[in-house]
Amino acid sequence: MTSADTTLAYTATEMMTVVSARALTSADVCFVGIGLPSAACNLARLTHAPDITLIYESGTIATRPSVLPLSIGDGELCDTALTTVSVPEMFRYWLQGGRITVGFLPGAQIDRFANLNTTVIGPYDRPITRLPGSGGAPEIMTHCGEIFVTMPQSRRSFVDKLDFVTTFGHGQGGDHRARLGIRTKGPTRLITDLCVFEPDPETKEMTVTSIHPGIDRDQIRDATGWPVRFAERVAETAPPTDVELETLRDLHARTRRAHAADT
Amino acid sequence: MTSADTTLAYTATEMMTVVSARALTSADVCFVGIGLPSAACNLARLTHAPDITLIYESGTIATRPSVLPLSIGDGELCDTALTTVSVPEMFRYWLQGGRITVGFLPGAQIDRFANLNTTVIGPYDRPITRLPGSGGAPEIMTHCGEIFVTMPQSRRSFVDKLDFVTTFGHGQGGDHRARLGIRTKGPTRLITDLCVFEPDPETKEMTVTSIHPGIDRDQIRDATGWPVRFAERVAETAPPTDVELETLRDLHARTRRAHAADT
Amino acid sequence: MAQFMSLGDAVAALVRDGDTVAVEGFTHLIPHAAAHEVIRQGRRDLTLVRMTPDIVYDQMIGMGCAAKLVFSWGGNPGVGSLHRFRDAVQNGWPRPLAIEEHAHAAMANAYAAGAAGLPFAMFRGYLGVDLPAVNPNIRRVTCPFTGEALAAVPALRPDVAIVHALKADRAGNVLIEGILGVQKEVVLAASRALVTVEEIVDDLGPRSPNAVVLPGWTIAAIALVPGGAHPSYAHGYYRRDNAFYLGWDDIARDRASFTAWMKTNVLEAGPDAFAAHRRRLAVAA
Amino acid sequence: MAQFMSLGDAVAALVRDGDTVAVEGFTHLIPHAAAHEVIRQGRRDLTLVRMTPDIVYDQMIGMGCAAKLVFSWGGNPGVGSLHRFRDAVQNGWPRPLAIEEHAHAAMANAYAAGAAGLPFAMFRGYLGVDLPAVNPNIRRVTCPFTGEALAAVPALRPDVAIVHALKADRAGNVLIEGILGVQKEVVLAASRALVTVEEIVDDLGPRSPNAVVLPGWTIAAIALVPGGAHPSYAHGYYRRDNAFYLGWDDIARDRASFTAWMKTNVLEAGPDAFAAHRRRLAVAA
Repeated sequence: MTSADTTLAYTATEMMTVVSARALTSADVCFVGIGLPSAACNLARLTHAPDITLIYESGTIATRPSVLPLSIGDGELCDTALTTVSVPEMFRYWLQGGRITVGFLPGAQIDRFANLNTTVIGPYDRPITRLPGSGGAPEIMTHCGEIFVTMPQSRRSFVDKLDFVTTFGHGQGGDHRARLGIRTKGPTRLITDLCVFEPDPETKEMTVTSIHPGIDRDQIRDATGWPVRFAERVAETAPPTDVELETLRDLHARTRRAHAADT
Repeated sequence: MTSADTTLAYTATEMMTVVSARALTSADVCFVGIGLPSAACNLARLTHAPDITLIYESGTIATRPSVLPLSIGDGELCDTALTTVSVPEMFRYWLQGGRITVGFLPGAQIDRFANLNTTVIGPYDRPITRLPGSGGAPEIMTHCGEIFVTMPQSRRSFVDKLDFVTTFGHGQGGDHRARLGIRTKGPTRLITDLCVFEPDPETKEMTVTSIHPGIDRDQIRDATGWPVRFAERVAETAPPTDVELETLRDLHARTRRAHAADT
Repeated sequence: MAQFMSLGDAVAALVRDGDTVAVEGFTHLIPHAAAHEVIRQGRRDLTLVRMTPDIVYDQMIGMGCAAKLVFSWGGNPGVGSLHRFRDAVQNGWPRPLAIEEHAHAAMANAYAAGAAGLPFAMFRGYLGVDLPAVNPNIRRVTCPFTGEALAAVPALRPDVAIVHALKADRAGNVLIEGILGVQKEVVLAASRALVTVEEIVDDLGPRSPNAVVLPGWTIAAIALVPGGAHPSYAHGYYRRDNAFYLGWDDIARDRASFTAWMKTNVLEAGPDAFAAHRRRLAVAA
Repeated sequence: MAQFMSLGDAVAALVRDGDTVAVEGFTHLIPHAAAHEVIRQGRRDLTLVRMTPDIVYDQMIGMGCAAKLVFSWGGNPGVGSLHRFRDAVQNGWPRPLAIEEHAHAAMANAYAAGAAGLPFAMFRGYLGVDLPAVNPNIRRVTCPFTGEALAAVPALRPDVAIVHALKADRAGNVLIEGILGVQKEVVLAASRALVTVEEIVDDLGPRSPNAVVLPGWTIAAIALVPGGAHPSYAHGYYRRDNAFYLGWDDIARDRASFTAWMKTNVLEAGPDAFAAHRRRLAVAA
């Protein structure tokens, strides 16, 4: 992409969404979460990855929504799916069966090895903030071929130590996944509003490999609760192209219109 | 039933079928086997038990075939079913789930406790006659509320000791089922071409409780490979009524016509 | 065999104080009308089971029906937190809420095990995470062939399952289409099942030979409640009321506004109120 | 992603000597044409897996393709014995046949475990019977909550699954309706799946949202073989040829008549021969 492809201003969330979308290909079978992952996956489908297979945990397989769902099981997902299976079947034959190439996960807290907490802030028995809990995340992280984590970056959420390990990323790093008998790659990218992290090949610590345009290293350090490591060669993330932005904005506009019409 | 209801001559197989049918009610959910059980279940449905639910192990639930299937999975069964589920679901949710009130089973060999052999005559590793094997029988016997066994009687098949226990009926008798943790009744009737056996309440040995018209005790003894026990009060089986016979013969005639038309 | 009843009679007949009750529906077909009836009838000390306690359980918990919650994801889908659920867990309001917490894979497998009459469910999961340390119902079982340790959880066998479905025929056979969730499993796993439906028809009509149909003899009671899934939805009938989910965040954030809303819309209302949702949305569709 | 191929190319590409091959179809949708192609290509030393080895495996066993059979019921449904299967087991003709024998519940659960990526299947069964004494792949696993001992068998993960289905769209998505058997499970459990279909269409068309569809990326190869299930049947296309099953008893009883029949109808024929069955029966329907 050249700078000539990018003439429009964009938000940090749009940057995150576009970077997430670019990581996907038509060959992927993707386990899609609600929110940014759903926007990213459908953006990929509407741009460079028209044949990508999107699966939502509600059981909808190869769905092609024209608007983004608010929930993981909006009717739109079923209406445009190749088929819809039960939730037990989704978790058994499709997720645990190893048929998903990539999953997206968010977290309320993340640590340097991309372990995630979505359970509780404070002690489990006397929580300061009770969060939603595990959902599908622990097994999505185990069974998908690889995982992209998407989270806006802040010291509150990028922490030195999780209050609770809801979802095992690279654990204590190194070969920890393999030692637990997990055969998938785990988190291969952490896409934030500032940069992209990838696991160090040896230690598996999440390491900055690409920085979004206009962001400097101190901003990243300030937003991270551990001493950030940068890769030897750090790229500058290509900004969203006009085509990417317009497609994404059209998708959001269609979604807003459709949801307004429902009320 | 009075003798006035019966004016037609009938065969031993018709007698077995009619007796089997009479044991069923509209409240039953019945796991149906091919052959005589299928004829009996559909005869019941077409006479005194119109609301009986018939399930075939091919996955067809609440089926109402107008002709008898040759196989456990003829299209007729699916075409007339309320719904058809997969075979794993049939064995898990419906059979093991305890939703079947009565199952029919045959055997190549049976012993006095209604254990069945459908695996092999002779040693397992060097069979004289290799039989079809287990099929669904072991778990049908365990999971259905009760079991009716239907077999024509002969010394070759009613044996003192099975060559192989394919299917556990009352085991060694007494509380053997309960000791294995089985909570269902097991074989409650053994319907032959000569008589009806029921398990002794204590010993669970299959005991003659009703003898078909025109059959005497010696005929039963001669056709049984163990010393037959007779209940204190032995009834005479009511012969097939004309309505039963005509309904059964119509069913078989329809079946023959349909199968002939298929070729 | 399924009995056709009014919703009030069905809840009175099937749901008792202290029962383990699973109100299910994975985004689709959530039986809000039936849950409201349970609230109106003042049931107490329930163990509520549900993969995704969302608005329906926020309401039941906030109204004090529940002593315990068994769940795997508690939030307002696509919106944020469940304020009543949080208030119960963090502050014990209106009463303390015990929790037994799982992941989705565990709950889905546990319902399937319940439907299959098994004592436990087995799957590959819970690796490297903290939940087994706080939930004694997460154990391990070893594969007798490979030696691999797999996750084990007890089967879910609720006293009562409550679900919404599309339609029932006169014999009480119930059709479900679209997003299936664990609707079939929870009905088969439960001792008693209550199904609310959009309509009752003479015949389920032309359908796939493999349509998801629950036979009448697997169901205890069926109640006709058109619109009864609102603000969830019923495939082919009306759509999800996403605006309601967004609006719930404000209603439930505050104890007083929650209580006032429940008084007007649940305690002083009845199942017929749901019919309006059906009509409104059917017209818009 | 599914490749569309001729049946000959598909079998040549997917089935190798020594493979574990599951040719499935529970009465319905038995892929006879594909099995004939395996016979014609002279595959040897196969471990054949199938719940109900009926005519299709009588033919493969009688032609010497199989070194081992994994099964739960071996007979000609509604007719009687499989003479070629018997001859192999009792007399080692045309070659000795090792057997691994199960009950249906075990096989059905083992395919489901394979599809689910599990190392073993667990169910309540095999109580009080002799099969565990002769099959070391039947073991026990203990419920970590109740202490109950349940049956365990290894998951089935065949190298190749071969099934017949109704139709495929141009993207290779495959529709199955009617009696489903273990068709979905065996495809998902196998390393490579070969599917023969009655027709290839632009679009699968109007269908239930919950129709049983195998996505193209779960399938290795699709071959168009109209009538390819004969003498089994294809829901909505043609009916089961019950007369053929009855007639097979005489053909297979004798080694010479079997061999002659196979020469004429399999070795010297091709997949196109199956189209006649489709036409003949479609007219009669």
